[in-house]
Amino acid sequence: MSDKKPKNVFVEGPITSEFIGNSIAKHQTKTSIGAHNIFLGQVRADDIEGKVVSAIDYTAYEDMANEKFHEIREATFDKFNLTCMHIYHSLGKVKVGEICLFVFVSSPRRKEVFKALEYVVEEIKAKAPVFGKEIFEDETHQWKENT
Amino acid sequence: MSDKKPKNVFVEGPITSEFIGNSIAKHQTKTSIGAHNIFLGQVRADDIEGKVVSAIDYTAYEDMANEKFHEIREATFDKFNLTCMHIYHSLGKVKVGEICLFVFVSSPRRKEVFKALEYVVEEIKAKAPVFGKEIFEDETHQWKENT
Amino acid sequence: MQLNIKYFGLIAELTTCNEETLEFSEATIADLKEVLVEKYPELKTKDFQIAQNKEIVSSNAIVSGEEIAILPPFSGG
Amino acid sequence: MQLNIKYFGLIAELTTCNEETLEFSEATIADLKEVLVEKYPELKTKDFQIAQNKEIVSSNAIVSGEEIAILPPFSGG
Repeated sequence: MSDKKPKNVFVEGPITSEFIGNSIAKHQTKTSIGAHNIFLGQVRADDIEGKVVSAIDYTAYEDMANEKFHEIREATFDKFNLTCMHIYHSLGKVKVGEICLFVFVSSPRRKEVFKALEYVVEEIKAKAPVFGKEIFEDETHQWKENT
Repeated sequence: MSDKKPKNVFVEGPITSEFIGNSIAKHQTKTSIGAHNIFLGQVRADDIEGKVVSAIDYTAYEDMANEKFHEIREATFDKFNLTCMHIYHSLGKVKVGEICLFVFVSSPRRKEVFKALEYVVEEIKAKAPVFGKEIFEDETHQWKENT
Repeated sequence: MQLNIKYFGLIAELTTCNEETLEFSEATIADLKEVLVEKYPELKTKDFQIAQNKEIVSSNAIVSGEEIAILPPFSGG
Repeated sequence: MQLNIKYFGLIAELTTCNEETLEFSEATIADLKEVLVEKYPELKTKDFQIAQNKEIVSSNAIVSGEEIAILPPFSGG
Protein backbone atom coordinates (compact mmCIF):
# COMPACT_ATOMS: atom_id res chain seq x y z
CA MET A 1 0.00 0.00 0.00
CA SER A 2 1.10 3.55 -0.68
CA ASP A 3 0.59 6.11 2.08
CA LYS A 4 0.34 9.78 1.37
CA LYS A 5 2.20 11.12 4.42
CA PRO A 6 6.00 10.80 4.86
CA LYS A 7 6.84 8.22 7.52
CA ASN A 8 9.91 8.30 9.70
CA VAL A 9 12.40 5.92 8.09
CA PHE A 10 15.10 6.41 10.73
CA VAL A 11 15.85 4.13 13.63
CA GLU A 12 18.33 4.88 16.40
CA GLY A 13 21.40 2.63 16.18
CA PRO A 14 21.80 -0.62 14.22
CA ILE A 15 18.95 -2.59 12.64
CA THR A 16 18.88 -6.01 14.32
CA SER A 17 18.40 -9.41 12.71
CA GLU A 18 15.41 -9.95 15.05
CA PHE A 19 13.76 -6.81 13.67
CA ILE A 20 14.26 -8.11 10.13
CA GLY A 21 12.95 -11.57 11.06
CA ASN A 22 9.85 -10.01 12.65
CA SER A 23 9.28 -7.85 9.61
CA ILE A 24 9.34 -10.98 7.40
CA ALA A 25 6.93 -12.77 9.77
CA LYS A 26 4.43 -9.90 9.54
CA HIS A 27 4.19 -10.41 5.78
CA GLN A 28 3.06 -14.02 6.04
CA THR A 29 -0.58 -13.05 6.37
CA LYS A 30 -0.43 -11.31 2.97
CA THR A 31 -1.22 -14.29 0.76
CA SER A 32 -1.12 -12.39 -2.54
CA ILE A 33 2.67 -12.08 -2.12
CA GLY A 34 4.80 -14.57 -4.04
CA ALA A 35 8.23 -12.96 -3.78
CA HIS A 36 10.12 -10.83 -1.30
CA ASN A 37 13.44 -9.14 -1.95
CA ILE A 38 15.48 -7.67 0.87
CA PHE A 39 18.56 -5.47 0.74
CA LEU A 40 20.73 -5.04 3.82
CA GLY A 41 23.59 -2.58 4.07
CA GLN A 42 26.21 -3.74 6.57
CA VAL A 43 29.11 -1.65 7.91
CA ARG A 44 32.40 -2.92 6.46
CA ALA A 45 35.73 -2.92 8.31
CA ASP A 46 37.40 -1.07 5.43
CA ASP A 47 41.12 -0.57 5.58
CA ILE A 48 41.84 3.00 4.44
CA GLU A 49 45.54 3.74 4.19
CA GLY A 50 46.31 1.46 7.10
CA LYS A 51 43.45 2.56 9.33
CA VAL A 52 40.54 0.19 9.90
CA VAL A 53 36.95 1.42 10.15
CA SER A 54 35.32 0.37 13.44
CA ALA A 55 31.93 2.09 13.07
CA ILE A 56 29.96 4.60 11.03
CA ASP A 57 28.19 7.43 12.81
CA TYR A 58 25.14 8.46 10.76
CA THR A 59 23.49 11.86 10.81
CA ALA A 60 20.83 13.12 8.43
CA TYR A 61 18.87 16.15 7.42
CA GLU A 62 15.91 14.18 8.73
CA ASP A 63 12.98 16.24 7.46
CA MET A 64 14.33 16.39 3.94
CA ALA A 65 15.42 12.75 4.02
CA ASN A 66 11.98 11.54 5.08
CA GLU A 67 10.46 13.59 2.26
CA LYS A 68 12.91 12.05 -0.21
CA PHE A 69 12.25 8.53 1.09
CA HIS A 70 8.54 9.25 0.62
CA GLU A 71 9.07 10.46 -2.96
CA ILE A 72 11.18 7.38 -3.73
CA ARG A 73 8.45 5.19 -2.27
CA GLU A 74 5.70 6.82 -4.34
CA ALA A 75 7.78 6.64 -7.54
CA THR A 76 8.56 2.96 -6.89
CA PHE A 77 4.88 2.05 -6.44
CA ASP A 78 4.11 3.89 -9.70
CA LYS A 79 6.83 2.07 -11.64
CA PHE A 80 6.50 -1.49 -10.29
CA ASN A 81 3.70 -3.83 -9.28
CA LEU A 82 4.44 -4.08 -5.56
CA THR A 83 2.29 -5.26 -2.67
CA CYS A 84 4.39 -3.56 -0.03
CA MET A 85 7.64 -1.79 0.60
CA HIS A 86 9.56 -0.77 3.71
CA ILE A 87 12.70 1.29 4.24
CA TYR A 88 14.64 1.63 7.51
CA HIS A 89 17.89 3.56 7.93
CA SER A 90 20.04 3.87 11.03
CA LEU A 91 21.02 7.11 12.74
CA GLY A 92 23.89 7.32 15.22
CA LYS A 93 26.64 4.78 15.67
CA VAL A 94 26.56 1.48 13.77
CA LYS A 95 29.52 -0.81 14.37
CA VAL A 96 31.23 -3.00 11.76
CA GLY A 97 29.14 -6.08 11.00
CA GLU A 98 25.95 -4.29 12.04
CA ILE A 99 23.18 -3.35 9.63
CA CYS A 100 22.46 0.29 8.75
CA LEU A 101 19.97 -0.02 5.86
CA PHE A 102 17.05 -2.42 5.42
CA VAL A 103 14.93 -2.22 2.28
CA PHE A 104 12.11 -4.74 1.84
CA VAL A 105 9.91 -5.06 -1.26
CA SER A 106 7.18 -7.65 -1.90
CA SER A 107 5.12 -8.48 -4.97
CA PRO A 108 3.00 -11.27 -6.42
CA ARG A 109 5.82 -11.88 -8.97
CA ARG A 110 9.57 -12.18 -8.69
CA LYS A 111 10.55 -10.12 -11.77
CA GLU A 112 9.07 -7.03 -10.16
CA VAL A 113 10.92 -7.30 -6.86
CA PHE A 114 14.38 -7.52 -8.44
CA LYS A 115 13.87 -4.38 -10.53
CA ALA A 116 12.13 -2.49 -7.74
CA LEU A 117 14.71 -3.24 -5.03
CA GLU A 118 17.70 -2.12 -7.06
CA TYR A 119 15.84 1.03 -8.09
CA VAL A 120 15.00 1.90 -4.46
CA VAL A 121 18.52 1.30 -3.15
CA GLU A 122 20.15 3.37 -5.90
CA GLU A 123 17.65 6.20 -5.36
CA ILE A 124 18.34 6.21 -1.61
CA LYS A 125 22.10 6.38 -2.19
CA ALA A 126 21.68 9.27 -4.66
CA LYS A 127 18.90 11.35 -3.10
CA ALA A 128 18.67 10.90 0.68
CA PRO A 129 20.65 13.54 2.64
CA VAL A 130 22.29 11.08 5.02
CA PHE A 131 25.91 11.48 6.10
CA GLY A 132 28.19 8.74 7.33
CA LYS A 133 31.26 9.48 9.43
CA GLU A 134 33.66 6.55 9.30
CA ILE A 135 35.27 6.15 12.69
CA PHE A 136 38.62 4.36 12.75
CA GLU A 137 39.93 2.14 15.51
CA ASP A 138 42.24 4.98 16.63
CA GLU A 139 39.17 7.30 17.08
CA THR A 140 40.10 9.50 14.10
CA HIS A 141 37.49 9.75 11.35
CA GLN A 142 36.73 10.60 7.75
CA TRP A 143 33.49 11.41 5.94
CA LYS A 144 32.19 8.71 3.66
CA GLU A 145 31.03 9.45 0.11
CA ASN A 146 28.72 7.22 -1.89
CA THR A 147 30.09 5.89 -5.17
CA MET B 1 33.51 -19.42 0.30
CA SER B 2 32.96 -21.99 -2.36
CA ASP B 3 32.83 -25.62 -1.24
CA LYS B 4 33.58 -28.44 -3.57
CA LYS B 5 31.01 -30.96 -2.31
CA PRO B 6 27.25 -30.60 -2.93
CA LYS B 7 25.41 -29.66 0.25
CA ASN B 8 21.83 -30.55 1.02
CA VAL B 9 19.76 -27.52 0.12
CA PHE B 10 16.44 -29.03 1.19
CA VAL B 11 14.63 -28.44 4.45
CA GLU B 12 11.50 -30.28 5.56
CA GLY B 13 8.46 -27.96 5.54
CA PRO B 14 8.40 -24.15 5.46
CA ILE B 15 11.43 -21.91 6.06
CA THR B 16 10.67 -19.80 9.13
CA SER B 17 11.33 -16.11 9.67
CA GLU B 18 13.41 -17.06 12.75
CA PHE B 19 15.66 -19.22 10.58
CA ILE B 20 16.16 -16.29 8.20
CA GLY B 21 16.82 -13.87 11.07
CA ASN B 22 19.41 -16.27 12.54
CA SER B 23 21.07 -16.67 9.19
CA ILE B 24 21.42 -12.88 8.92
CA ALA B 25 22.83 -12.72 12.48
CA LYS B 26 25.50 -15.29 11.64
CA HIS B 27 26.86 -12.98 8.92
CA GLN B 28 27.52 -10.11 11.27
CA THR B 29 30.97 -11.42 12.16
CA LYS B 30 32.02 -11.20 8.50
CA THR B 31 33.19 -7.63 8.43
CA SER B 32 34.25 -7.59 4.79
CA ILE B 33 30.57 -7.74 3.80
CA GLY B 34 28.95 -4.44 2.83
CA ALA B 35 25.75 -5.68 1.18
CA HIS B 36 23.37 -8.60 1.57
CA ASN B 37 20.56 -9.44 -0.82
CA ILE B 38 17.88 -11.95 0.10
CA PHE B 39 15.21 -13.52 -2.06
CA LEU B 40 12.24 -15.24 -0.43
CA GLY B 41 9.66 -17.25 -2.35
CA GLN B 42 6.31 -17.28 -0.52
CA VAL B 43 3.33 -19.50 -1.37
CA ARG B 44 0.55 -17.43 -2.93
CA ALA B 45 -3.17 -18.06 -2.45
CA ASP B 46 -3.71 -18.07 -6.22
CA ASP B 47 -7.26 -18.27 -7.50
CA ILE B 48 -7.28 -20.73 -10.41
CA GLU B 49 -10.64 -20.97 -12.12
CA GLY B 50 -12.47 -20.36 -8.89
CA LYS B 51 -10.35 -22.64 -6.72
CA VAL B 52 -7.96 -21.14 -4.19
CA VAL B 53 -4.51 -22.61 -3.50
CA SER B 54 -4.08 -23.49 0.18
CA ALA B 55 -0.59 -25.07 0.07
CA ILE B 56 2.12 -26.37 -2.23
CA ASP B 57 3.49 -29.86 -1.65
CA TYR B 58 7.09 -29.96 -2.91
CA THR B 59 8.94 -33.05 -4.06
CA ALA B 60 12.30 -33.17 -5.80
CA TYR B 61 14.75 -35.44 -7.51
CA GLU B 62 16.96 -34.64 -4.56
CA ASP B 63 20.31 -36.03 -5.70
CA MET B 64 20.14 -34.29 -9.06
CA ALA B 65 18.73 -31.09 -7.51
CA ASN B 66 21.57 -30.88 -4.97
CA GLU B 67 24.05 -31.35 -7.81
CA LYS B 68 22.35 -28.60 -9.82
CA PHE B 69 22.28 -26.27 -6.80
CA HIS B 70 25.99 -26.97 -6.38
CA GLU B 71 26.70 -26.18 -10.05
CA ILE B 72 24.66 -22.97 -9.80
CA ARG B 73 26.60 -22.04 -6.67
CA GLU B 74 29.99 -22.64 -8.32
CA ALA B 75 28.99 -20.72 -11.47
CA THR B 76 27.73 -17.81 -9.36
CA PHE B 77 30.99 -17.56 -7.41
CA ASP B 78 32.86 -17.58 -10.73
CA LYS B 79 30.75 -14.82 -12.25
CA PHE B 80 30.35 -12.46 -9.28
CA ASN B 81 32.49 -11.16 -6.44
CA LEU B 82 30.64 -12.75 -3.53
CA THR B 83 31.69 -13.37 0.07
CA CYS B 84 29.02 -15.99 0.71
CA MET B 85 25.90 -17.54 -0.67
CA HIS B 86 23.20 -19.81 0.78
CA ILE B 87 20.25 -21.58 -0.80
CA TYR B 88 17.44 -23.35 1.10
CA HIS B 89 14.41 -24.96 -0.52
CA SER B 90 11.44 -26.60 1.18
CA LEU B 91 10.26 -30.15 0.66
CA GLY B 92 6.79 -31.33 1.66
CA LYS B 93 3.85 -29.13 2.46
CA VAL B 94 4.21 -25.35 2.59
CA LYS B 95 1.02 -23.42 3.30
CA VAL B 96 0.01 -20.09 1.77
CA GLY B 97 1.96 -17.23 3.32
CA GLU B 98 4.83 -19.56 4.24
CA ILE B 99 8.29 -19.41 2.69
CA CYS B 100 9.55 -22.17 0.38
CA LEU B 101 12.75 -20.66 -1.05
CA PHE B 102 15.45 -18.62 0.69
CA VAL B 103 18.45 -17.40 -1.30
CA PHE B 104 21.03 -15.24 0.46
CA VAL B 105 24.05 -13.60 -1.23
CA SER B 106 26.61 -11.28 0.37
CA SER B 107 29.43 -9.19 -1.07
CA PRO B 108 31.66 -6.27 -0.18
CA ARG B 109 29.71 -4.22 -2.81
CA ARG B 110 26.03 -3.80 -3.59
CA LYS B 111 26.22 -3.92 -7.41
CA GLU B 112 27.40 -7.53 -7.20
CA VAL B 113 24.61 -8.79 -4.95
CA PHE B 114 21.80 -7.51 -7.18
CA LYS B 115 23.17 -9.21 -10.28
CA ALA B 116 24.13 -12.40 -8.44
CA LEU B 117 20.81 -12.88 -6.66
CA GLU B 118 18.68 -12.56 -9.78
CA TYR B 119 21.03 -14.93 -11.61
CA VAL B 120 20.79 -17.56 -8.85
CA VAL B 121 17.01 -17.40 -8.57
CA GLU B 122 16.48 -17.68 -12.34
CA GLU B 123 18.93 -20.59 -12.53
CA ILE B 124 17.13 -22.42 -9.71
CA LYS B 125 13.76 -21.96 -11.42
CA ALA B 126 15.17 -23.25 -14.73
CA LYS B 127 17.51 -26.04 -13.64
CA ALA B 128 16.52 -27.56 -10.29
CA PRO B 129 14.29 -30.65 -10.62
CA VAL B 130 11.78 -29.60 -7.97
CA PHE B 131 8.06 -30.17 -8.41
CA GLY B 132 5.27 -28.24 -6.73
CA LYS B 133 1.80 -29.67 -6.37
CA GLU B 134 -0.70 -26.88 -5.75
CA ILE B 135 -3.31 -28.11 -3.29
CA PHE B 136 -6.64 -26.33 -3.39
CA GLU B 137 -8.91 -25.66 -0.45
CA ASP B 138 -11.19 -28.50 -1.64
CA GLU B 139 -8.23 -30.98 -1.50
CA THR B 140 -8.00 -31.30 -5.30
CA HIS B 141 -4.67 -30.36 -6.83
CA GLN B 142 -2.79 -29.35 -9.96
CA TRP B 143 0.90 -29.41 -10.82
CA LYS B 144 2.62 -26.04 -10.93
CA GLU B 145 4.85 -24.99 -13.83
CA ASN B 146 7.46 -22.26 -13.63
CA THR B 147 7.03 -19.36 -16.04
CA MET C 1 19.57 -54.51 -20.05
CA GLN C 2 17.70 -53.79 -16.83
CA LEU C 3 16.92 -50.09 -16.41
CA ASN C 4 16.01 -48.58 -13.10
CA ILE C 5 13.68 -45.66 -13.78
CA LYS C 6 12.56 -42.95 -11.34
CA TYR C 7 9.38 -40.94 -11.86
CA PHE C 8 8.62 -37.54 -10.38
CA GLY C 9 5.68 -35.19 -9.81
CA LEU C 10 2.92 -35.34 -12.39
CA ILE C 11 4.69 -38.26 -14.12
CA ALA C 12 4.82 -40.37 -10.95
CA GLU C 13 1.14 -39.65 -10.48
CA LEU C 14 0.45 -40.94 -13.99
CA THR C 15 2.63 -44.08 -13.69
CA THR C 16 1.34 -44.59 -10.13
CA CYS C 17 4.86 -45.47 -8.99
CA ASN C 18 8.04 -43.61 -8.04
CA GLU C 19 10.51 -46.12 -9.35
CA GLU C 20 10.50 -49.35 -11.36
CA THR C 21 12.81 -51.66 -13.30
CA LEU C 22 12.21 -52.14 -17.02
CA GLU C 23 13.84 -54.46 -19.55
CA PHE C 24 15.35 -52.36 -22.34
CA SER C 25 17.06 -53.71 -25.45
CA GLU C 26 17.22 -50.69 -27.74
CA ALA C 27 19.83 -47.94 -27.97
CA THR C 28 18.76 -44.32 -27.55
CA ILE C 29 16.75 -42.11 -25.24
CA ALA C 30 14.25 -41.74 -28.10
CA ASP C 31 13.81 -45.53 -28.04
CA LEU C 32 13.27 -45.40 -24.28
CA LYS C 33 10.61 -42.72 -24.75
CA GLU C 34 8.78 -45.06 -27.13
CA VAL C 35 8.93 -47.90 -24.64
CA LEU C 36 7.56 -45.63 -21.92
CA VAL C 37 4.78 -44.18 -24.06
CA GLU C 38 3.75 -47.69 -25.03
CA LYS C 39 3.53 -48.69 -21.37
CA TYR C 40 1.92 -45.38 -20.27
CA PRO C 41 -0.07 -43.99 -23.23
CA GLU C 42 -0.99 -40.83 -21.28
CA LEU C 43 2.68 -39.80 -21.39
CA LYS C 44 2.16 -38.94 -25.06
CA THR C 45 0.26 -35.77 -24.15
CA LYS C 46 2.63 -34.74 -21.36
CA ASP C 47 5.69 -32.57 -21.43
CA PHE C 48 8.69 -34.34 -19.86
CA GLN C 49 12.49 -34.57 -19.96
CA ILE C 50 14.77 -37.51 -19.30
CA ALA C 51 17.81 -37.35 -17.01
CA GLN C 52 20.54 -39.97 -17.15
CA ASN C 53 23.08 -39.99 -14.34
CA LYS C 54 21.53 -36.71 -13.09
CA GLU C 55 21.95 -34.78 -16.36
CA ILE C 56 19.18 -33.93 -18.82
CA VAL C 57 19.88 -35.84 -22.03
CA SER C 58 18.58 -35.33 -25.57
CA SER C 59 16.65 -37.90 -27.62
CA ASN C 60 19.68 -39.05 -29.57
CA ALA C 61 21.78 -39.79 -26.47
CA ILE C 62 22.69 -43.43 -25.89
CA VAL C 63 21.14 -45.17 -22.90
CA SER C 64 24.10 -46.15 -20.71
CA GLY C 65 22.17 -47.94 -18.00
CA GLU C 66 22.99 -45.34 -15.37
CA GLU C 67 20.27 -43.80 -13.20
CA ILE C 68 17.34 -42.72 -15.40
CA ALA C 69 14.67 -40.24 -14.28
CA ILE C 70 11.57 -38.97 -16.02
CA LEU C 71 10.99 -35.35 -15.11
CA PRO C 72 7.93 -33.15 -15.68
CA PRO C 73 8.38 -29.36 -15.98
CA PHE C 74 10.25 -27.91 -13.01
CA SER C 75 8.41 -25.72 -10.55
CA GLY C 76 10.80 -25.01 -7.71
CA GLY C 77 10.96 -21.74 -5.84
CA MET D 1 16.65 39.36 5.40
CA GLN D 2 17.49 36.94 8.21
CA LEU D 3 18.37 33.47 6.93
CA ASN D 4 18.35 30.40 9.11
CA ILE D 5 20.99 28.03 7.81
CA LYS D 6 21.51 24.36 8.75
CA TYR D 7 24.86 22.61 8.32
CA PHE D 8 25.39 18.85 8.04
CA GLY D 9 28.18 16.29 8.20
CA LEU D 10 31.58 17.49 7.04
CA ILE D 11 30.20 21.01 6.56
CA ALA D 12 28.92 21.25 10.14
CA GLU D 13 32.34 20.09 11.30
CA LEU D 14 33.98 22.89 9.33
CA THR D 15 31.56 25.62 10.45
CA THR D 16 31.64 24.18 14.00
CA CYS D 17 27.89 24.69 14.27
CA ASN D 18 24.73 22.87 13.14
CA GLU D 19 22.60 25.92 12.58
CA GLU D 20 22.97 29.70 12.57
CA THR D 21 21.20 32.87 11.48
CA LEU D 22 22.88 35.11 8.91
CA GLU D 23 21.94 38.53 7.52
CA PHE D 24 21.53 38.26 3.73
CA SER D 25 20.77 41.13 1.38
CA GLU D 26 21.57 39.66 -2.03
CA ALA D 27 19.36 37.66 -4.39
CA THR D 28 20.55 34.22 -5.56
CA ILE D 29 21.92 30.97 -4.18
CA ALA D 30 25.20 31.85 -5.91
CA ASP D 31 25.29 35.06 -3.83
CA LEU D 32 24.65 33.02 -0.70
CA LYS D 33 27.53 30.71 -1.60
CA GLU D 34 29.81 33.74 -1.80
CA VAL D 35 28.67 34.97 1.60
CA LEU D 36 29.31 31.51 3.08
CA VAL D 37 32.73 31.10 1.46
CA GLU D 38 33.71 34.52 2.77
CA LYS D 39 32.70 33.54 6.30
CA TYR D 40 34.17 29.99 6.03
CA PRO D 41 37.08 30.08 3.52
CA GLU D 42 37.58 26.31 3.81
CA LEU D 43 34.22 25.80 2.06
CA LYS D 44 35.91 26.84 -1.17
CA THR D 45 37.69 23.50 -1.44
CA LYS D 46 34.66 21.42 -0.42
CA ASP D 47 31.97 19.84 -2.51
CA PHE D 48 28.51 20.87 -1.26
CA GLN D 49 24.92 21.44 -2.39
CA ILE D 50 22.32 23.85 -1.07
CA ALA D 51 18.75 22.84 -0.25
CA GLN D 52 15.99 25.40 0.11
CA ASN D 53 12.71 24.25 1.62
CA LYS D 54 14.05 20.66 1.45
CA GLU D 55 14.82 20.68 -2.28
CA ILE D 56 18.26 20.92 -3.84
CA VAL D 57 18.46 24.26 -5.69
CA SER D 58 20.83 25.47 -8.39
CA SER D 59 23.07 28.52 -8.18
CA ASN D 60 20.73 30.77 -10.10
CA ALA D 61 17.71 30.04 -7.87
CA ILE D 62 16.37 32.97 -5.85
CA VAL D 63 16.78 32.84 -2.09
CA SER D 64 13.22 32.87 -0.72
CA GLY D 65 14.06 32.90 2.96
CA GLU D 66 12.69 29.37 3.53
CA GLU D 67 14.72 26.70 5.33
CA ILE D 68 18.25 26.62 3.90
CA ALA D 69 20.62 23.68 4.38
CA ILE D 70 24.22 23.20 3.30
CA LEU D 71 24.79 19.55 2.38
CA PRO D 72 28.04 17.67 1.77
CA PRO D 73 28.00 14.58 -0.53
CA PHE D 74 25.42 12.01 0.56
CA SER D 75 26.59 8.74 2.05
CA GLY D 76 23.51 6.90 3.23
CA GLY D 77 23.06 3.15 3.07
